Amino acid sequence: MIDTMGIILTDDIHINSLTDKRSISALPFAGRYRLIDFVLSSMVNAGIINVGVILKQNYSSLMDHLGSGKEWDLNRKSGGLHILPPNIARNIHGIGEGSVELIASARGYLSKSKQKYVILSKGNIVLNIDFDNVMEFHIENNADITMVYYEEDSYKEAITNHTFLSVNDDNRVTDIEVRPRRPKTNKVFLNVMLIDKGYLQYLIDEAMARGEQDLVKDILMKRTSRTNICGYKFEGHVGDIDSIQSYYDNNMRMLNANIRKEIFNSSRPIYTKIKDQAPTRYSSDASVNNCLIADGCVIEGQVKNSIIFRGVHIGKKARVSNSIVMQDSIIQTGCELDYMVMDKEVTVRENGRLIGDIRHPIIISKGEIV
Amino acid sequence: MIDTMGIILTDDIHINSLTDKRSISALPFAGRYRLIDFVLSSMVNAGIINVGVILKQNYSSLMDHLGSGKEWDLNRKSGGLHILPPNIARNIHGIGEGSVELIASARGYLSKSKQKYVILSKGNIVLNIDFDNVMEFHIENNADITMVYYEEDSYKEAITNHTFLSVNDDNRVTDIEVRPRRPKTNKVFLNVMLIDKGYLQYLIDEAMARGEQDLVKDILMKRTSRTNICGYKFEGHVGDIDSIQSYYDNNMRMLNANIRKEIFNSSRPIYTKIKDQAPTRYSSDASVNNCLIADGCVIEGQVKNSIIFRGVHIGKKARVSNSIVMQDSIIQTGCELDYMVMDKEVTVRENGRLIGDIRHPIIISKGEIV
Amino acid sequence: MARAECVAMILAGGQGSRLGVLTDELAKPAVPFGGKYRIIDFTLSNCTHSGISTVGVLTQYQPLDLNTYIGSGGPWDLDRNIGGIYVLPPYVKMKAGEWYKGTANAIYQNIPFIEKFDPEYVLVLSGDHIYKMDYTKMIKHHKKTGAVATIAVMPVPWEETSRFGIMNTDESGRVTEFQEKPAEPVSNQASMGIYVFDWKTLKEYLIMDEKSLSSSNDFGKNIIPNMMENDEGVYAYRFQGYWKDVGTIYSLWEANMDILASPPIFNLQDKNWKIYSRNPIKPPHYVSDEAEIMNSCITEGCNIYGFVENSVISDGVTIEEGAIITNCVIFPNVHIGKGTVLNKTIVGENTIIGKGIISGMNSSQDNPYADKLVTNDMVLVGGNLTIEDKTEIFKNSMVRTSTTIGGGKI
Amino acid sequence: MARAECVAMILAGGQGSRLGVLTDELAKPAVPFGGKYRIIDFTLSNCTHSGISTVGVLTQYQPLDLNTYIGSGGPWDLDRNIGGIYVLPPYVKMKAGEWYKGTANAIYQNIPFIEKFDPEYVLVLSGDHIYKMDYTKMIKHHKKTGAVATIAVMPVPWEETSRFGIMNTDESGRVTEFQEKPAEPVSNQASMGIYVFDWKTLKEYLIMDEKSLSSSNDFGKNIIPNMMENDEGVYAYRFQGYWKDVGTIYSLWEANMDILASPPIFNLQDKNWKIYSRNPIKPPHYVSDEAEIMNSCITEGCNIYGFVENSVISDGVTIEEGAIITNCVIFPNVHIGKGTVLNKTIVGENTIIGKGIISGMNSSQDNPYADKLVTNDMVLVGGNLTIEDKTEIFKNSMVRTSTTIGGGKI
Repeated sequence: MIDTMGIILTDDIHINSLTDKRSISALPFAGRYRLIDFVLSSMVNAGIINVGVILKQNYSSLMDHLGSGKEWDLNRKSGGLHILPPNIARNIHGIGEGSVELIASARGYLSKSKQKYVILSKGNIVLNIDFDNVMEFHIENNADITMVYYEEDSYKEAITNHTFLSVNDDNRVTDIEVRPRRPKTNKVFLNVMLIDKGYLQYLIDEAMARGEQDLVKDILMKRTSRTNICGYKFEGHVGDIDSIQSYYDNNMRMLNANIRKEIFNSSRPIYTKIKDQAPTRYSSDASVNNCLIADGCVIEGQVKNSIIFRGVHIGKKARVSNSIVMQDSIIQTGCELDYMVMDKEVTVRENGRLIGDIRHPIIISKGEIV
Repeated sequence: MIDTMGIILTDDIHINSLTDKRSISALPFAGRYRLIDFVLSSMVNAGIINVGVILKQNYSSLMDHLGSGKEWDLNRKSGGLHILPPNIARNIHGIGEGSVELIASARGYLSKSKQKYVILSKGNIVLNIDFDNVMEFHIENNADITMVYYEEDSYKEAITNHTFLSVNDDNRVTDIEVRPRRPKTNKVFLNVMLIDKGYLQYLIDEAMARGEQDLVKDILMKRTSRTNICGYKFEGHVGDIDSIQSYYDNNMRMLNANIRKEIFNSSRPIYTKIKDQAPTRYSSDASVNNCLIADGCVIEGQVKNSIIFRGVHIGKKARVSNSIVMQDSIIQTGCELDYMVMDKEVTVRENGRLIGDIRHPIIISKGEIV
Repeated sequence: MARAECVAMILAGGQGSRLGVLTDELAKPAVPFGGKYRIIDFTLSNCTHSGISTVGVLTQYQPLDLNTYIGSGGPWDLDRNIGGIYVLPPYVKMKAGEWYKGTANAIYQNIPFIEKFDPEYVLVLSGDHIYKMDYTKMIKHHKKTGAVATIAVMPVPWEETSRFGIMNTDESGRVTEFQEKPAEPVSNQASMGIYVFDWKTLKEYLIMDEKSLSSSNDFGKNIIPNMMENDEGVYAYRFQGYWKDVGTIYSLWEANMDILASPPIFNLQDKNWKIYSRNPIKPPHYVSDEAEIMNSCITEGCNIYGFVENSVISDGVTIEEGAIITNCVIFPNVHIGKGTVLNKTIVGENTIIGKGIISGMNSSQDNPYADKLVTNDMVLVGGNLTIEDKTEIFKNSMVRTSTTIGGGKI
Repeated sequence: MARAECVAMILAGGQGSRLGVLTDELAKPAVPFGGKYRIIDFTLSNCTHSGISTVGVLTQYQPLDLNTYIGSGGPWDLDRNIGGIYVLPPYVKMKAGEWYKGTANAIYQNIPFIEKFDPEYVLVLSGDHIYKMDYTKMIKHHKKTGAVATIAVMPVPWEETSRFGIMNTDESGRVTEFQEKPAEPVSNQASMGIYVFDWKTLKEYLIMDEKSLSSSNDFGKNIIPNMMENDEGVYAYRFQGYWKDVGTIYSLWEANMDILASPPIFNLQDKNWKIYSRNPIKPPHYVSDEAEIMNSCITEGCNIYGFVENSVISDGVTIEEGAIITNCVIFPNVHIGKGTVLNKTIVGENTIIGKGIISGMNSSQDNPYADKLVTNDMVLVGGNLTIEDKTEIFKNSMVRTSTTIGGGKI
């Protein structure tokens, strides 16, 4: 897919203090990743060598994470990883609202790039998708635009933030509903689409000229009849993270061996920033059950049903369960944590006790000393 | 000097349209460089492996130029090149006004860095300085702060933007004058200083607490008696660029073999972004005299006393003299240019004629088609 | 090419035949160590931390894995514009090529490489030692004493002196006597095989040594004794800290165990002296509900369902339910089946160990896989093998081939 | 290690003895070309532009400069995490090492390297050709025809056919006849020494060939004929464009002149197919008031005070006042003194040419430096020499040593 470029729009969704100082795409996930790693690695694994990341606010943690793109093999002479600095300052959600302006701000980069196709995606989805299949589908269906969706029945019950597609037997998208009260279908748009670059440029220029804001509502919705918009059904695991609950639940899903096997598929690895941590040391007193544990930790206490990031220290007689403990946090002797999300570099002093609820995990902000 | 880190403050000086879309530190110079290359290369050649570039506005051309720091061998695992994004938005000149706030915005980076000393510099000086000598001087004189200056008699006549130092026989700075009507001395501060990192942090914290703005006026000037501030005399060539005239003149100075030999000293090379241009081709009709010509050009006409950047095309029968022609500009058949500064990607169509004056070189903005 | 004050030359050429099946198809410096490292990572990381960025790796034995492992040197920050890391094999000059004859000859053949960087000093290192050392301190010592050659030394137990080059020094630290593997040692200060040389002088000695037909072209046997004979300033630099030559299967195992001690005898988690390596691209390790892990090191990509004690588990290893792994060193991507019991066993990369296997638990007089390289009741299982279910492997075995018939004993 | 669809193996091992003094201490692919390139840059840049990012460079003759030149592969975008560029010397296996015996043997010895990447296809290239070629098109052609081997061919003048491997093809492009350097050629379609192979099949033939004691282990002489004999699908791929084997001093000079023609016969300034190289760190070139430059290429770091016509001047060259340089190829960092006249002369790197020298202007029956490798009235002056003032060098000379006495004739 050397003929395809990637554009990742980093979202503005706010999840409590977790996104105070970072974009949601930079949210730490599954012990050693950031959310953007998943879609970025999928692009790289499909042979895409030119990816633009459109940043908005709070971009410094994402810039720091992505660096020169070396870890994704994107430190290229031509193409490679492009971090496109913010030009506008409104809140933008998904690749819908305001996305026109955001993409328009990368117009120069788009026209300089030599690729024929663009994969447009948001940066906060956990998945491992083979874009080669999407491209094959796109060409077979002679599509102008291919929108990627997944099927999810549980959303029908709840009020959701999602966009739903109606797709007919010819794979043609016949209707698009944005945040419907009662969605007609169970086909949830993944906020991933494949489009001819020239056509995208044309659509964006048109929309800008008319003051239209929203790629989905203003552009795609109006064109379902005139344009061959197709829907590609993605059958793999999807973790769409837009709330503290979905963040917590999706982390915990990584304890499932089958999901892990699919997401961390060794033929399409998920790349992330290298930290050169030593292996994790377990002391004689350690007791660990059903956990995902990254490198560089020292485990001296009891850990259960938890996700432990790089460089965490769990002290003696500490009991950590159902929790997410991010990088370089220190849980000292005798502490007890249950249903907690500890951001980076948190310290819980001796015998500290922090208990959240399964329906309401509690977040401790980065660097706090409890 | 592995124990020293560099901080480059990019200036806000405005030079006509040349700095409309780029920081002055990103100004193209001498055929293939940007101004920041000189101080950055001097740092690298002294063995400094941790450099922070504090950006303000118009940072995208500088970010693009510096990239991952590879060309300066600064793509390091620890240290390396750090681009510190803008946090404040006022106009800042030299390392004086507003510099306190600017340095304070990099506080996190400063305290994370492991080095003991800091070299603080602005980014718009053409020079090739051996910082090892400055360090030796600093230690020999047991200085708290070493300010680097050069002697320049011509400034005495004109109203200047410069800071002047009085230095006694013990190399001690006894007085500092900022933009004096009639400077007491001919010692011009280069806006380069060496200081203990911890001391710099202390001074900045103090100044922030008191609402002080200016590193030179508010901090150094007040401390000349209490603190051992020394002045190191730099004897090499200095091109201080803060106006269109000084930009033009300093470019032309590069036609002098002795200055070129000093600045492009092969034991302390000046690094810059690599563009993989082929050698320049001269046609049978070319006639070139007293010019500096970069790679990737095609010369078919007459060029005299000029600086020609990478990828420029000078057409047949064109006559270019006393001019600066930046990257990828095209001067078509039969054109005449005299005392002109052509920004990047300018096209002058057939038989175009543009004549400036030696006291007033005319600028044509980037991308214009004349 | 710009100047480098000091060029490091790492001797990585040896076959390391005492490591048996581990080095059949692999240069010794590329042998895995400590869960996510290769032996050479320690020397390379020392170079990085010491600010030495021009490094030659001298190799001629099975360099392929080492070559692809080192690659552009990025993991060790050695992908530099000026200097950087170079793998240096023997090569053909005008008409003929010759293999490296000895340590000194390997450097001799690469004089043109070193000259490119016009260094003041050359640091000669070995690619198969486990240690953390700041070479800048040693170079500083070299400058201070005005030595022509400085040799790093450390005390070893008197009973082991016969395995080392032993040095006697005067008060100033100057070497007065040098014994290669002495029967009657004059001191217990042993050479660590780490040398700083003035390049100019070393070059002369290398050229001289090359002309002598009787020389074995070795630093310890020829170059240093020749320098001593000519009364050149040869000084000792005393090193304090952990250092281990992992030349035998038992010492490789021992060094792995040293990182497990509490507090560790050799600490890998020192943030000021990280050991760099080519990191595997794998997710965090998973520890199941049934698993028990005690006093062990586990790294990325592992799935642990069994019992692990006192062991070093490398990346990508799966240990199934009911397996009992004690005092083991498991190399990357090994799969260990249900109910298997391994003790004091080193398992090579990618090997599949079936179910119900017993290894390193019992002895047998009649052990066809006994190997004199495997001592101290250990077991060594080679890489890329498949060990069938219910095999028993006795103490002091080296398994070089797959066992395809179940239930057998080896 | 992840899979690569196609691995490129560049044969860069040859000594290139027909280039005389230029390759005494330098592998041929590292010889300078076109002002700021080395010969291998063209093949490497072709790989980059063709999206082939796993490249092995097979080398055994004086690889040092080539090795340091290639470094981490950054200039060609080949410093990749997955794949990248590897310099592959011969090495020692279990007990013994052996040098590369022929082109096929060089690939044979590196079967384990290629297997690491598990490729579908292997592209065999030569490191000493000047051309721009999109290998993806050739691979596409290979897939389309279902060939086992595809050989790139181009028409050569009939009188030169005896220097090449000549191919006859049927209508489908399948090779029906293959003649190595034929006296009576059946066609003028010559092999360019560029092959795409199905890796699986090639591996079988390599192993077979290795067993044959009479084989010279060469692609053109053994592997391809063996495949033809067994009726494997061997197809030709017709290449159109510039291609030159710079195997002789005269052809090296010719190829340099080809970039000067107007319009260039071989265009280096094509923005869609940049030739990448390790760029010198030097300022733009300076052209003085007195200088005259016509129909020439000049690059960074040069200082031109004299007259230059129809010449390729590499980086860092100084040409003093009054010097007259015509039809020359000057390698990097050469200094040419006042009033010196050079014509049809190639000057090697770092050589200092004094004042008032005359080279390539006159002939002499009694020319002690005449050399049969230097033809067509050319002169070749080696690198790192000093040519004293007022020396005269006659046509067809090769100068291998410095002249230290002024005014002499060589």
